Amino acid sequence: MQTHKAKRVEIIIEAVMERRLTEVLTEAGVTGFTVLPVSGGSGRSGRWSRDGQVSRAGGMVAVVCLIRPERVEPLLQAAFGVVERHIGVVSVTDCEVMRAERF
Amino acid sequence: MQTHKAKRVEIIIEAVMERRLTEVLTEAGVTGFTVLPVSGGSGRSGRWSRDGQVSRAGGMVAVVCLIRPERVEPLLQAAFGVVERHIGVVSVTDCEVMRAERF
Amino acid sequence: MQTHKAKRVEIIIEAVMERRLTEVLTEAGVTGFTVLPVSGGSGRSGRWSRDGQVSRAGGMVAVVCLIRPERVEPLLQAAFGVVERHIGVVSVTDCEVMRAERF
Amino acid sequence: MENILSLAGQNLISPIILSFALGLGAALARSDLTIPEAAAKAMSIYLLFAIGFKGGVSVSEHGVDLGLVTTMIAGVILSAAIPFAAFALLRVMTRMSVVDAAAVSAHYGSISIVTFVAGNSVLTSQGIGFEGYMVAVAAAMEAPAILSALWLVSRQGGGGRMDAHLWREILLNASIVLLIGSFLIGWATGPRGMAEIQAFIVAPFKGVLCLFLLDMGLVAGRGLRGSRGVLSAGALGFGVLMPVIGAALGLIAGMILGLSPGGTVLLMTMAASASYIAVPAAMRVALPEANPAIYLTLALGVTFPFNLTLGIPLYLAAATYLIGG
Amino acid sequence: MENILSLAGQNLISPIILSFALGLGAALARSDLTIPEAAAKAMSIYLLFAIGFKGGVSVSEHGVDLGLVTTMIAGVILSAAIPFAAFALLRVMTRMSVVDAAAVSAHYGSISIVTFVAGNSVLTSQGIGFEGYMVAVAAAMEAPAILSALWLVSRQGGGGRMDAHLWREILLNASIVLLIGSFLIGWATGPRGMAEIQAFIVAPFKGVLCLFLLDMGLVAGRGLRGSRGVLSAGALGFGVLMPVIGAALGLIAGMILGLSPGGTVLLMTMAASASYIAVPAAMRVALPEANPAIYLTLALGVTFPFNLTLGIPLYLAAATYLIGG
Amino acid sequence: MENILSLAGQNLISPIILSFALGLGAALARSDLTIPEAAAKAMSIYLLFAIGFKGGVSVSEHGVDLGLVTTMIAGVILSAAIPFAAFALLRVMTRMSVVDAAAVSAHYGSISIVTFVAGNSVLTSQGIGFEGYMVAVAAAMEAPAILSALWLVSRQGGGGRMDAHLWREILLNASIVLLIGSFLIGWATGPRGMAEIQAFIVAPFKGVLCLFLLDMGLVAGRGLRGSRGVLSAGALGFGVLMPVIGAALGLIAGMILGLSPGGTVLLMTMAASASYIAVPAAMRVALPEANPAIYLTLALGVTFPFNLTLGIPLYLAAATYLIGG
Ligand SMILES: Nc1ncnc2c1ncn2[C@@H]1O[C@H](COP(=O)(O)O)[C@@H](O)[C@H]1O
Ligand SMILES: Nc1ncnc2c1ncn2[C@@H]1O[C@H](COP(=O)(O)O)[C@@H](O)[C@H]1O
Ligand SMILES: Nc1ncnc2c1ncn2[C@@H]1O[C@H](COP(=O)(O)O)[C@@H](O)[C@H]1O
Ligand code: NA
Ligand code: NA
Ligand code: NA
Repeated sequence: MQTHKAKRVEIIIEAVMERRLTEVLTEAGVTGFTVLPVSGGSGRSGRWSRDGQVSRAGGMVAVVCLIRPERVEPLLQAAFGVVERHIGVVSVTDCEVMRAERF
Repeated sequence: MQTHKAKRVEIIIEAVMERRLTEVLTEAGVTGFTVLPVSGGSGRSGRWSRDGQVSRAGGMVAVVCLIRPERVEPLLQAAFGVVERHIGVVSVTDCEVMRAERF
Repeated sequence: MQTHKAKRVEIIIEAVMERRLTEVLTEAGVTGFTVLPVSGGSGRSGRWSRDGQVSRAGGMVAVVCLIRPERVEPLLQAAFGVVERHIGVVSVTDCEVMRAERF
Repeated sequence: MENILSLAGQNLISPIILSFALGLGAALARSDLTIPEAAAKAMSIYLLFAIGFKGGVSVSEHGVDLGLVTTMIAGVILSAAIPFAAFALLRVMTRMSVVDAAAVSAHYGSISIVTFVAGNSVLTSQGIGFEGYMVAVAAAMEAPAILSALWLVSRQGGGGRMDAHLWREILLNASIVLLIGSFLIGWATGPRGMAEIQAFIVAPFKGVLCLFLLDMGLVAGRGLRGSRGVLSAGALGFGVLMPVIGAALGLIAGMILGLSPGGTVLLMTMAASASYIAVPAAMRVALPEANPAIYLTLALGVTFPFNLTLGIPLYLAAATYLIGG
Repeated sequence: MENILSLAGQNLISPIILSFALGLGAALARSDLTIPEAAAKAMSIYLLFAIGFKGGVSVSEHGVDLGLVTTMIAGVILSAAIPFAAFALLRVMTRMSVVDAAAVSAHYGSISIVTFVAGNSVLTSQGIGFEGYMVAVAAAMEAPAILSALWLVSRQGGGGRMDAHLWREILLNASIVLLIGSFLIGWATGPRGMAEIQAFIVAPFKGVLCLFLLDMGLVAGRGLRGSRGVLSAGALGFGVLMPVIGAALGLIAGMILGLSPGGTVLLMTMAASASYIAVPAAMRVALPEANPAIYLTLALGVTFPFNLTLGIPLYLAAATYLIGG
Repeated sequence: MENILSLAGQNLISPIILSFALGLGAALARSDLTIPEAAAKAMSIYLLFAIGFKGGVSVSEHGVDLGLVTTMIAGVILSAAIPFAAFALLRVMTRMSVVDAAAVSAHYGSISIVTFVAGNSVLTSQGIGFEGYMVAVAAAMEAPAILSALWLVSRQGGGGRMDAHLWREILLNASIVLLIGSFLIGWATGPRGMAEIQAFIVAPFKGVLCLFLLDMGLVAGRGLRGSRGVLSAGALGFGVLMPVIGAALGLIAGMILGLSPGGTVLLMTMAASASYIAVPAAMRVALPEANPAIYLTLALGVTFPFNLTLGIPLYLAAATYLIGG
């Protein structure tokens, strides 16, 4: 199978910031992303879990974005503008993708 | 800790195709995989979200598969047969695993 | 964007063991992790799915942990103590993170 | 005429329709109101179970005659035939590709169970009776349209995929199994079974339907917002014209079958309605090239509200006029 | 006095309060009992829809007068003013940062709809009537406090963020839309609409409330466990003192407005209550630097149980004493 | 004898059992019908809360005597003793490993709350009364069997793990907390509390039970399909024989305790039933080496349907015959 070098960016961010994040990603030229639900976690701001929660305040989501390597920089810059004052983490991994024309 | 080289294959595919994908994976010799729910996303075919959806039509899942490097090729070929006409993305990442005998 | 080398450890483990795992991770100096729900999978112990399940017995979770490279070893050792007798898989991937002071 | 208008007016201010409107408005205004997927699915399971069960109990009370069989056959024929009419109309009214037109056609041949339930509600609140087995007819009408649509595509050389998996998925899809299953349970346990569970499946039914329609409004509104420009004027026209054509075919069938006025209205309603649960899922598998934004927006965003607000009162008026009631 | 105590005692052994206590106890004892997020959200949607609808029907029955408008205006003013009192009190009683104090203030200016619902329950079980439009007042009181709090922060040079998104999120948040929407539906459909869905929204209401409070107890308990040491003695004192101050302001407003004793109790209850759904979400966006552990623990772990157990009977006694009942 | 058969027959065509059959059939036919996890959990919470509350109210009405204490002690003894009988039987009838046999034994010593609820339903529909505190006995019987099973394993040198976490998880597991908690709430609030929430917890109870059993049928069917060949003929025989032995032990205990016929039937039903919620979770922690496919298939796929269809009528017949009714 022919594969192509790409980056997998994973942004774990508060649910309330999801729409803002995906909007700046789209502006930064990201053509696709996938949002995974998150059920709990822990960090400097303590432990949390979605069990029984009604408010969107206490939850996070994981936004996964496969992207050509040369596009990572603008993506990170855009994401940083949103994430900066907020809790959450960003990681970038090397990966290979099929169907490179899609990224 | 002793670790071993492996590949992490992540296939984000329509929920209606999950059973077909996992069946061909199993035929291609994949011994294990994990399915993560996906709550939304965006791509060439537009934005989507699972909120309030009843039909399985509009959803996707992420299938994660840890596998020995030498088995990636048949896996990708098998996956491609299913993914080809459908929306969704496939990525492959280098990783290390514990308990190599399990893959 | 300034990024820093780190590791992404992903532990897929039975839901009943989640609390035990995160406690030993915290003891091993892990400062943050994120828990993703898992909806199904397959392995040596057969196929499973969360659909319609009431008991916690049949489910798993994915614990994702971004960590400085030098801290991976104690993390894996701690995780192994919990995972050892149980089903589930552990993978470690190289990645880059923003805001290194947080890991 | 005045009657229709008054019925339509009355219909329009029912909590059910206003709940749909609320959802639609909230989504179009981009409120963050959403109903969890699990809750929406649970409500749909409840509605299917309740409607099937009630139909079965009604059959056990009034006995079953040949009507069940002939009406089911007629339903299958309608479901299989309507896609051809829809396809032809789409090719005339729009510039949709063959694949898109076929996918849309499958939706209009099949039925929307919530539209059927809404039709039930209107009849019940008007005190109009109907054959209890209509719910079994509903189940029978879900699948045939899919096969017609795939045949239409393959005739044009496009490759609709049909494998063993898909056969099972279509014939044993969740709503068919629930409708037929609960219909049989209702039939077997009869009024005694009804007495045991009616506080659950009869009394709160309409209230659950309100919340379900709230959810459908939210989903429809998000869909409309996300697919601006996807539908041409021709397609929009189709979304309003096609249900009327379907209803007319249903009316003819109901008259030939000698159904009661209420039963005829339900057959019309089903023929007029467009699936948005089972068929979209089948289309994603069988015709992945078809654009979901087109068929979902048409079925859920155009035809469903049309039937809900104007369609059903219209079908009722037509059936009353032609069959008497 | 004896009356208050007996009412408080009676209140304390209602299934609703004991369900909250059960959840609290289970979470503190670290039981694995949890209610799925989707089920908790579904219950909250049900409660909002039902309470809004009932209010609307009541308005359609009793007609609407100027009271609706003046009380809504008074509610907006209360909601906007209370944060200033709360902020001043916090700066005196605690060492909270400006940002934390402002965030907490926003919660106390806004309202907790479940506390409002509990107030409703107590009034209904005591046979005390109230203005049906109070639920619209509840919706009006959700948002203004947020703006006051952000203004407080910006005045101190801290940067509360306010963008177009946030405006919409605050003004069209799920609970405002549901409350106002179902209020209007109830108003439009009136007693006829009520007859259609009352088996769903009236009869099972209290039972659903029990399970919802069980869930709130679980969430509050987990919150308390996770935030030991976050709240100083001063903050705890604030959590009990502030609702009483809020209620006093509500009482004055109710008397000026000439509300019925029941309506006054509801206004007091709302003024006394602290939001834990809409405001926390807005704070995460607008004041991410504020510590959620502080405001959530205060609102849900301290003030909510206080209002539920002692507050509401107290407010009822005060209103009855001063306005008569 | 004729009576048993007629009762069994009547039982078999109840909506509850047919719903289970529908789920089983749908899963075996590989329909895509599924009930969301959150909805299934919500239903189980509802059922536990309702059954506990009703038991508490019944105790508050009829007063409590020493019977509560002695029956709870008897329940604990039964739960602790049955695993030994089950273990011995398994070692004779099957070739299961020590660990698997012990894990299975734990399930049969503990109880299935849905089987208990089904027993309740049959008694109620037959107009047979029973001690309201049986639901507290149910809670008491959940855990002891687990300890017996772990002791059996450790005696054979296998390492069952028992840590502080696990103690809490077993003793404060969700169903024990909910049952005991709602039992106490029902007891404390009595008929007045019941009047407040009975439209929620009494009227719709059986209907919810139908949907819950539909879900259990789906899960059982998927389990049976996925574990073909896991169970030997001996194991299958055990799945039918063991409940009868358990019921016999329960019958003896009931007679010694002097329980009413209805109470005796419930004790028999609990002794006969096998846990499939709490114990499987405990086994995954304490005996991870045991094969879940074995114990889940036996408990949910064999013994549960046996008790539901034939077992309960049989136990009722036996108790009526021996104690009179
Ligand atoms: N090192 C990490 N690895 C994975 N997730 C993390 C990490 N640190 C923080 N998170 C996630 O981000 C959330 C907020 O983190 P914090 O800002 O540190 O409170 C946590 O609750 C986790 O869900
Ligand atoms: N670059 C990407 N990164 C992550 N997920 C993607 C990407 N592109 C597409 N997806 C996912 O695949 C779905 C279908 O994509 P598409 O076929 O482009 O419409 C999207 O809705 C996303 O969930
Ligand atoms: N190779 C793998 N890749 C991803 N997930 C796996 C893999 N093997 C096992 N799993 C997950 O771990 C669970 C238990 O695996 P096992 O212990 O092999 O039965 C499976 O059901 C999967 O969810
Ligand atoms: Na149709
Ligand atoms: Na307030
Ligand atoms: Na037992």
